[in-house]
Amino acid sequence: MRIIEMNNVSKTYSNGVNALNNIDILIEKGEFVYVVGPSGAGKSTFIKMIYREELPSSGSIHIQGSDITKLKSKHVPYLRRKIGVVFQDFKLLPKLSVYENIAFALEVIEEPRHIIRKRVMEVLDIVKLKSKARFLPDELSGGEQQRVSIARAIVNDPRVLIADEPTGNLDPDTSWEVMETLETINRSGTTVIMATHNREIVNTIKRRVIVIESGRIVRDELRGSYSYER
Amino acid sequence: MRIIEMNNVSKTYSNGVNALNNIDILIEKGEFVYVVGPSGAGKSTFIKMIYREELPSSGSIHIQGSDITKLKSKHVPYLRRKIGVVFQDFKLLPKLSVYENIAFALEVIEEPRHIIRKRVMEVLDIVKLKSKARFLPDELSGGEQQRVSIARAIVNDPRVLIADEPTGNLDPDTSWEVMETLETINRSGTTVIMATHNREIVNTIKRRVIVIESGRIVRDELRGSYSYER
Amino acid sequence: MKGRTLVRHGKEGLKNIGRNGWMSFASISAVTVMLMVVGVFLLLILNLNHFLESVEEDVEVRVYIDLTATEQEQEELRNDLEQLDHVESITYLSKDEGLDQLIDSLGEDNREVFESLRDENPLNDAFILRATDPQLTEQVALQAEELNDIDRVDYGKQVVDQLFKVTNVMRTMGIVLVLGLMFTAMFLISNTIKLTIVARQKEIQIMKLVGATNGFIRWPFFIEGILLGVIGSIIPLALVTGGYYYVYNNYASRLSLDFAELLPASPLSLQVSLILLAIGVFVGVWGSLTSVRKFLKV
Amino acid sequence: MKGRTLVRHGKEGLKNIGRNGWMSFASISAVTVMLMVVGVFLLLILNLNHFLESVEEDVEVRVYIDLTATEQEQEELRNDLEQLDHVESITYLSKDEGLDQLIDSLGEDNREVFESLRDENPLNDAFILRATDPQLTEQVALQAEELNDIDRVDYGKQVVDQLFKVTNVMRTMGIVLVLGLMFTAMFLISNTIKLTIVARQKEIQIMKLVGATNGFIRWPFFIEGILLGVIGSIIPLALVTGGYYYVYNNYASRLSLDFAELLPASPLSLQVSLILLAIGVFVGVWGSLTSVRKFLKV
Ligand SMILES: Nc1ncnc2c1ncn2[C@@H]1O[C@H](COP(=O)(O)OP(=O)(O)OP(=O)(O)O)[C@@H](O)[C@H]1O
Ligand SMILES: Nc1ncnc2c1ncn2[C@@H]1O[C@H](COP(=O)(O)OP(=O)(O)OP(=O)(O)O)[C@@H](O)[C@H]1O
Ligand SMILES: [Mg+2]
Ligand SMILES: [Mg+2]
Repeated sequence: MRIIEMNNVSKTYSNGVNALNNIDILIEKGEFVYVVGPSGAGKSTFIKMIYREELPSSGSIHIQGSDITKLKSKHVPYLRRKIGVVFQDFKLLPKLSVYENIAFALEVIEEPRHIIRKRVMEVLDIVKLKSKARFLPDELSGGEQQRVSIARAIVNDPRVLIADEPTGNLDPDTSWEVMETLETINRSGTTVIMATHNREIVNTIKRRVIVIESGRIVRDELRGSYSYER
Repeated sequence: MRIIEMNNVSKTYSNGVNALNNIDILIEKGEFVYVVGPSGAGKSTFIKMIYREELPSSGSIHIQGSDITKLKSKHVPYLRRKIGVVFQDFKLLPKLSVYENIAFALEVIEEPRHIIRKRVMEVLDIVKLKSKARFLPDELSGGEQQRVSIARAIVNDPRVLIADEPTGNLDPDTSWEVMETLETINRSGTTVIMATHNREIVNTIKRRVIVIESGRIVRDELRGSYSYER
Repeated sequence: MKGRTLVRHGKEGLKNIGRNGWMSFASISAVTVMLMVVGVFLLLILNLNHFLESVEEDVEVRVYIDLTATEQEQEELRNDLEQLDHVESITYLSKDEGLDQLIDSLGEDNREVFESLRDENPLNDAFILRATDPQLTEQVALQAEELNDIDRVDYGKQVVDQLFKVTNVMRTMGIVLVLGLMFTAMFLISNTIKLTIVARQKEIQIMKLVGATNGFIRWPFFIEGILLGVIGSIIPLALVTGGYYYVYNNYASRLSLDFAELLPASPLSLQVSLILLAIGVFVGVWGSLTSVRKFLKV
Repeated sequence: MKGRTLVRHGKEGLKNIGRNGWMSFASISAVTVMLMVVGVFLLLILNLNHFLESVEEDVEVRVYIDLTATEQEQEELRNDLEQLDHVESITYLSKDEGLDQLIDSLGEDNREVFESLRDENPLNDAFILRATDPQLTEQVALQAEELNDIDRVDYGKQVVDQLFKVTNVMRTMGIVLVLGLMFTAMFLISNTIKLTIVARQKEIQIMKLVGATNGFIRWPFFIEGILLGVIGSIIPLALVTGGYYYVYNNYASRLSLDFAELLPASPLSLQVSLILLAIGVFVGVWGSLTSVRKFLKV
């Protein structure tokens, strides 16, 4: 079953930058996909299309069969709840504690308090930040903030998990732990899409690799490796 | 000649977190030093001590022989002008263009306009962002923002260059280019201190490696490699 | 929306005031200061109006009765006057009482000069009419002139016209000023609140990216707006009530002139307080909701 | 600081107004609205004061001359009166003129009643004194009473006391209100400006981390503060000047009563404009510099 389908998607930002050109892609339910490419290639833009942070300038994007470019704006939140996102710049709420930041994703779907509590503590355990639950984001190191962002993305068991360079601020050991988490989630049926610069990871855990360069998909291999020509 | 000397430096943040414990370190002029360690170990805190973003809770820090923990606050800007910093979270001024962000570091030292123009264009060339000089930070990809931060750090030929995970958001090729830039600067006599998680780089360009774990220096090798036990 | 979510919004709205410490303080103090100004001016203008009314109340029409009129004719005249439109009351003033009043109005020093007139009083007996609305005095006078057995009708046309010109200008100015101040207050309070919310633009956008609906985001802001308004109203309310009671009790007699006094504190401060509270809450909610809306389009 | 850096600060201050678009607009509109309110009230209060003064000017002391006094003695009395402290002017009022005035003051309708008095005028000739300051009237009267060849001295003690009580209360209230409004305006404007600067807290901290001195950061804010004040003053200045000229030219005659008129527009609007501009610029600079200071400690 196709969970994500992009047809002829292009994106030109309001300042005239052409970030994506004629992207066609199919992603099946349960896949694990790396998105790689040089800095500024369009990886984040590609990813932002999926949860509709940005709308494409042309083309259509289907998630689970329905075209999200035509989605009424009041239905957008319900789309986003099905998709967990680890943002490249974390996007933590600065005045909420680590706990509250993660709980927020469960509050919006109106889970009862005791379930929120249980789930948040579970994911805090996974990212090894239980001891910092009451801290504000500003009181965390870069890598810790990144892990909070990961925790928030996975806390409500999304159908699709999108991670934009989720290991950029993590040491290798922690990166491997995060990868294990993503694989576990993937094994439970969640589709995972991960933009990354980490050659070691891509070449070790072999999965489908989509290579974007200058806004175009230049390669798409099922068990690919990290490599592209400039 | 010692450019940086820390004696028995400890740092406890106001929330009670003990980020550094009894750090003693000597860094000679012209050295190239990697600072590695797991996420949350205290690398950024260590680095923030040098340009006085944070003051130590105890101990003394000498830069070029003078104790900066005793520096009057009106002299702090002059210390910081001698030190170029690539911040882990970039710290770009959001309402200034790429060009203006980099030029700012030269405006504070009251360089004439034509020199500012020349130097900014030079460093924009080095980080390959000449075409984006007029963009705002928000219109850049994560890696592009990081390169702007690098450009700003090196634009005024600082005596000390501090880089906090300067390749975290960069693809391997761009990372190597950044490393070449740092090496060039280092060869010209600038002391370079770089916190990083990039095992490949540390193990390839062999330099002094300081390993920090839980706020302590657990290893300090002149031509070390990226490795530590948890 | 589930009940627990409503509770969550309430708590969140309350917590946000603390989380945005300095900003909340700025909003609250804007509410406080502006409501204080509005409150003081409301009290002043209402008292001014009361004062003007009591000045106008003094306006009366004197219908001097013809010297030749019999008792019977006087009685008929009185009946005719009662039939006129807009007549509130009729009083009889004999020519001796009239002279007393006239001499009194001349002040101490000229009194003796005119005492001589007592023996040969040149005045007429008169009926004194008051109009239901002082502004209708002229109309009443014109009607009265048509009746029989009348010597002349006098209501001090020039003075009264001048008086009404003045009171009407003052009343209009007062209303314009208070309305102007109210709108200024509303504008500035919501302006301030908007600024604190613009500063939270990024947060609102993050919430949306994490799957919050517009309603979910708006609720705590709604609660916060109410709270800002209510908290900001506390001091103005206390001052308007307490201060006015104080002034009324301590200075009312000193300030009052022969013909005017302060409005009694009891219903007035309550009314003004309610107006202030209403403005505070309305502007708090309105200011926060309108500015949140701008950032919900993510 | 080098010259080019000053130029840079100037440009930067100007650009920052554009860069912070919405926030600058909020600050400027706060300045505009508050200065408008202050301007209107200043004009009102100054005119009120002028009105009160002209009412007070009407207060005079009448020194009635003894019927037995000779021309010579009258001349001496005049000299003595001229020697008194605080006497501004002395006019002679014969008893016939006095009666004319009295009858005039009674209004149309009672006039004929008193015409009979003309033949046997019961009044005395009198000197009319004006005090240099109306509030000194009583003092002048008391001194005059000590002199010879005087029948009595009259300055309408009760009415005058009452009048001064009213005018003094109104004047005090006016001053308190205008000062209160000015401080409110200053508070709210600087409050608003502070909010816009708190939102730029992170930027200020980044500048410091990149090696900017406090002075370097403050200068553009200083310029920006001036500009906010000046730009925000434009509309109030235009309205205070233009609006007052308009009212003065078109309504002055209609509004003016027999005894009071509006202050002439020419020096007044300029003075008020200058006060408004001064407040605008002062608060702009003060608001921005005090709030920048908080964030310079990095
Ligand atoms: N909001 C925006 N407005 C305008 N241009 C943008 C915006 N975001 C990104 N761009 C531009 O679009 C291009 C692609 O950016 P994108 O963030 O997708 O790159 P990326 O592949 O994620 O790079 P990185 O690895 O550095 O994160 C870049 O050239 C960037 O300058
Ligand atoms: N401003 C702060 N206030 C309180 N605690 C802080 C603050 N900054 C960092 N910490 C804490 O200090 C410890 C060290 O943080 P630091 O940022 O130095 O780690 P790091 O080695 O740079 O980690 P990373 O590799 O993830 O960037 C962490 O436990 C963090 O939670
Ligand atoms: Mg990216
Ligand atoms: Mg760090």
